[in-house]
Amino acid sequence: MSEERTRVAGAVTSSELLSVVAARELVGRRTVFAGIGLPTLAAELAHLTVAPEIEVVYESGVCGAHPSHLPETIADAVLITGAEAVLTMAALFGSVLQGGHIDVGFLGAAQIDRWGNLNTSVIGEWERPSVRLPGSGGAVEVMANAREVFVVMRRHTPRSFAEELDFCTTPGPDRALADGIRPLGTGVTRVITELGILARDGVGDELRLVAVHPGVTVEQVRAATGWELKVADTVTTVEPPTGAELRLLRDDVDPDRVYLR
Amino acid sequence: MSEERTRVAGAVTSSELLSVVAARELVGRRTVFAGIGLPTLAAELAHLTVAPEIEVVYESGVCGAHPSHLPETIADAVLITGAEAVLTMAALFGSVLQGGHIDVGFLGAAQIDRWGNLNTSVIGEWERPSVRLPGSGGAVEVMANAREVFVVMRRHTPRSFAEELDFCTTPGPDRALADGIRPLGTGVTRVITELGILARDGVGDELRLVAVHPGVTVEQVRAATGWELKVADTVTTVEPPTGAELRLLRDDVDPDRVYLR
Amino acid sequence: MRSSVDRTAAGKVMSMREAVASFVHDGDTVSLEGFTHLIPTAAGHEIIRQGRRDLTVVRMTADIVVDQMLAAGCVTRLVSSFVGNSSAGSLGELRRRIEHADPEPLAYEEYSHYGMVCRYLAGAQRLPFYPLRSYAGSDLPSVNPGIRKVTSPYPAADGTAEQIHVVPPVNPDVTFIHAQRADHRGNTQIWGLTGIQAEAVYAAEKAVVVVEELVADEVVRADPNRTLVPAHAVDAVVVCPRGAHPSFAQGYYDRDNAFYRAWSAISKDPVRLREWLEEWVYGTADHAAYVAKLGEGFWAGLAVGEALSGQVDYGRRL
Amino acid sequence: MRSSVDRTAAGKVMSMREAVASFVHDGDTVSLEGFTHLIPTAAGHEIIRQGRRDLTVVRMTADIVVDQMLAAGCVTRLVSSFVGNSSAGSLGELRRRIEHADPEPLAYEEYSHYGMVCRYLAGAQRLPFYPLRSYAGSDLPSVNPGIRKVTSPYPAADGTAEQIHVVPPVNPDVTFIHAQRADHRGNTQIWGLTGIQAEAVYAAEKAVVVVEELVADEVVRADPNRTLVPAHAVDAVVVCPRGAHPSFAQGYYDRDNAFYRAWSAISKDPVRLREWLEEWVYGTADHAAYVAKLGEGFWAGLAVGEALSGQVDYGRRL
Repeated sequence: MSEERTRVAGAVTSSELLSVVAARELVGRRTVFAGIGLPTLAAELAHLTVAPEIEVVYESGVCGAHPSHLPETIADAVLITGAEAVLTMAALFGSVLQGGHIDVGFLGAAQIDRWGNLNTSVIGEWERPSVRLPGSGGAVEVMANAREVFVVMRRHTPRSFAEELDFCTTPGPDRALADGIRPLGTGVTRVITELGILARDGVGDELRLVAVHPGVTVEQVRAATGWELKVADTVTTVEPPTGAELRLLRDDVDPDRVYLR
Repeated sequence: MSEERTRVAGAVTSSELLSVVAARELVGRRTVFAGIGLPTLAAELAHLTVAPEIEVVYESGVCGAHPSHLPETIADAVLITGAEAVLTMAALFGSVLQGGHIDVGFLGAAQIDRWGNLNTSVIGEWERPSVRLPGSGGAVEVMANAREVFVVMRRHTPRSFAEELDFCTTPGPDRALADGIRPLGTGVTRVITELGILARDGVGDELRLVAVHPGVTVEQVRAATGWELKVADTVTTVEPPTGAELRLLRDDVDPDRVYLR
Repeated sequence: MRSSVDRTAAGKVMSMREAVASFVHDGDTVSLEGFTHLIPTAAGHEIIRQGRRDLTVVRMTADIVVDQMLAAGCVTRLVSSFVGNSSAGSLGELRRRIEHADPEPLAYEEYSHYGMVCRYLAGAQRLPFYPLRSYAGSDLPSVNPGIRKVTSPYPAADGTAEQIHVVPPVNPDVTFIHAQRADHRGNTQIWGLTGIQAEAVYAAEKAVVVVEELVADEVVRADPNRTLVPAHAVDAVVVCPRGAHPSFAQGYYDRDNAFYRAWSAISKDPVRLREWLEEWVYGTADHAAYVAKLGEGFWAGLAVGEALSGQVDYGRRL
Repeated sequence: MRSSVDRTAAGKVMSMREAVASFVHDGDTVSLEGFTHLIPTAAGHEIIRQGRRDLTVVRMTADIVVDQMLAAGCVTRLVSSFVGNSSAGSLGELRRRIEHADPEPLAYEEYSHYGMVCRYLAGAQRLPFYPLRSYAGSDLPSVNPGIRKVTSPYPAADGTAEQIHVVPPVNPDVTFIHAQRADHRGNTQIWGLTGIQAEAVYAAEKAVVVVEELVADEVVRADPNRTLVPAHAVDAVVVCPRGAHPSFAQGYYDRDNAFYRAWSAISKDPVRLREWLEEWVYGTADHAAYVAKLGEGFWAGLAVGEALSGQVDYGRRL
């Protein structure tokens, strides 16, 4: 199915499609907390298109990077040379992120549920897991403190879009409220996948399907989702990447194909 | 009486005497938290005599200063140029002082009581004082966190050595314990005045007179103290500043007579 | 949650007059930070010129500029950990206000230095409180209800419950700091004493950085570790050379110790203090006029020689 | 109260062999910090060579060096907020230990990055706990009893009691960090990413700084703001060029991304992993031998060009 969609969109790869869609969603946003990979591509493309004033803040402490090459990690030396500021982790996590200066945080996950809670710790039981995953990193803090969170999931399967998480590493605001603590941010507002876009407005809302990629049906997305997926009254079809977007992405953002594979 | 003592000690001024006595007490100490004035002179003289490895840490954030001129404030530009490190106030107070890296802190006060509690806030009632004093600065933190505290008081009078403080800005460990909190340091261990030296070993101890300057009697000190002063079994007479100490102080430490007046 | 403001866009560079007019309103809580070094005096003077009233001023070391703002009638509440003219003497107006309610009372919140540091840290980090090992046994909590206690959920080494004092966050409406240089986006570089400036900026709703020099982007980007405050935290950049006088700017000009010594006598006499304000603040259109009135001969006396930092190599990918 | 140690005296400069022999004991809690940048790999390798056992390793991003120490049997407990081979893949030994207790179990304390930052902050500041706005609703507190809650003594905006999570201090027996340069007293200068290194040093009973270069006092003193860790917090200085490989040292050498990618395959096979340790750790007498074995041609591939910081002027009194 993924190959079918690629054919429909022309010679557009999955990475390109997700990057372009994520970039468009950044319209009007200013400070973005991004890991390396697709979020970096999305933020860079947004900078060249819909959000010229965007600033990417990296978990490593870099603000206002002007890299000579596309960075290979969130701490790549090319992010530091020529940057506007480098902060300690205490300042980055304390004053910038928890201080409320991030508009959008990008996160990924092994599993997500209908409320936008995330699992990046284990598949199976935590004490003796079948798969030990990397864990939170800064994801718990991004979710707790960014105004909103975008999740990019390459694979859209019932296992990854789970009725119940094996473990909740990174809770959204609904779980925070149930824990007796008022959340500061909205939690996940967009999930961008190979099949389409899910959206959520805030506390109390479930993720719902708002858009599909060309050639993808609502039923396909329902079948690929592990819970009974809500669907918006009007499901739009994602506009395929334009020639201009693809040219910028391929020629200016990632000419060496570090991520665009 | 002060003049009489000065005559006894030769042409030694009160500033010189206090600096020399304080310097001798720093034998074996390494990190000293010092304000400007007599503590700076004492630490510098100690560096040249009894404590060659001493490091002075300034409240402003300077560690390992190598000033070209004697500094006029704890934040003097000459303390920064050529220093080994300059820290933020959060690091200085949090990691260095509260973190437990200071052996001796120097403090002054308008009033001190028999337990080494200090008042630097007001004379009279706090709400409408007869004299508003500068307040704590970092004194509360120095007392709470330095291993021990030396107090230098130029004037030794019943008003300044008070039966009861008008206000306790900076509590010693006895008051901390009474407040239900275990203190980290010993509190005041030395009070150096124009009349002699009072000492105190730790929690539960009162200050007691251990030494007098030449020509000063125990009775004079008792009369100048606002509480019934305890006296050590053996009260020694302070050795007057030696010619070598005075030469170092006058020629090397403060040749421009910034503090030695 | 604080409001989302456009802090990355251009257009931040403005005059002190514009910055004060835009960001300081009657009744606001205004932080002015700089510990002996880089005191934002020129900002305080412009607040006086524009006649702001009913301000709460937050400043660790309340010194000459606070005494001047008090005398000008701008301030009804002060939050501080040291109220004195450095080691040079007293603040006359402050003492009259507190000791005699003359000409009017001054509400005063008294902390220690680290208490203030922790209030800024809590404010910057959006924490409900910040713990510190101060105040056990002090009379300060009895006159300052902001200082409270929390019981640690971890037992102490001896198994007992451990208590610790805490202070609440401070979130000024606006913070002013002075710095050596910034770029037009607000990336601010400071060397020498850096004090509590970064936290005071992050704690505030709005932040104004007053600089000796506006520099090209390349200057800042050559040394990103020197940036104490990134652009995203800054709302306005004001170019105001010598704006920290009588304090100093490391590498730019030295401290005017004579003025510190003189202030005790000036401020002791309310008439003389008001004459000083007439001549030096109300009587100058802006800080450039104040600087000019002092004269080049005066500034030559505060000039400093050169002591260069040396360079480090950030490296570039080949 | 921590012991009073002679941290200002001379005699701190020593070999890595001496530093590990002096400061790492079986059963110790050892922190190795450096966030992608300046990872103290050479220190980890010497701990392996000296056969330390039963260590608790504290490291925010447990990556290749931790996987190697696990494989060498040095570690029984890990405290971390990320266990992965950067973005390049998995840590084979770590997964075997956790997923299959193969060859033995590994006790694991799982935090998030800021949880670890706050543990170091509490440790450095001698606080019983540090509050943070994380973990509300997370399953982490259910598997990590170190993560607890405190009720703020200040009411929330709506008047209700406000709860916040806290983490306990971490106070390693020894912390190792890698840095670009230090003087012989231990004043340590780092540029580029500075991570959590200063707090990890202040939190520890003993601290070892591993440097690319030992520099003259004058170099450090020309730029005191560049000093991230002052001498009073440092117990030993080890000169060990290229000691951060396969991570990088800003301005000195670039990251060995090929090795990161290779590690996933090496570590997936326990035999191959142990062969790698035989050849590259046990088979090299020290890090200089490891560097020589890699060869100058290899290092030329990680060389970086020059990008100088520019200088600032600290000024001197005339």
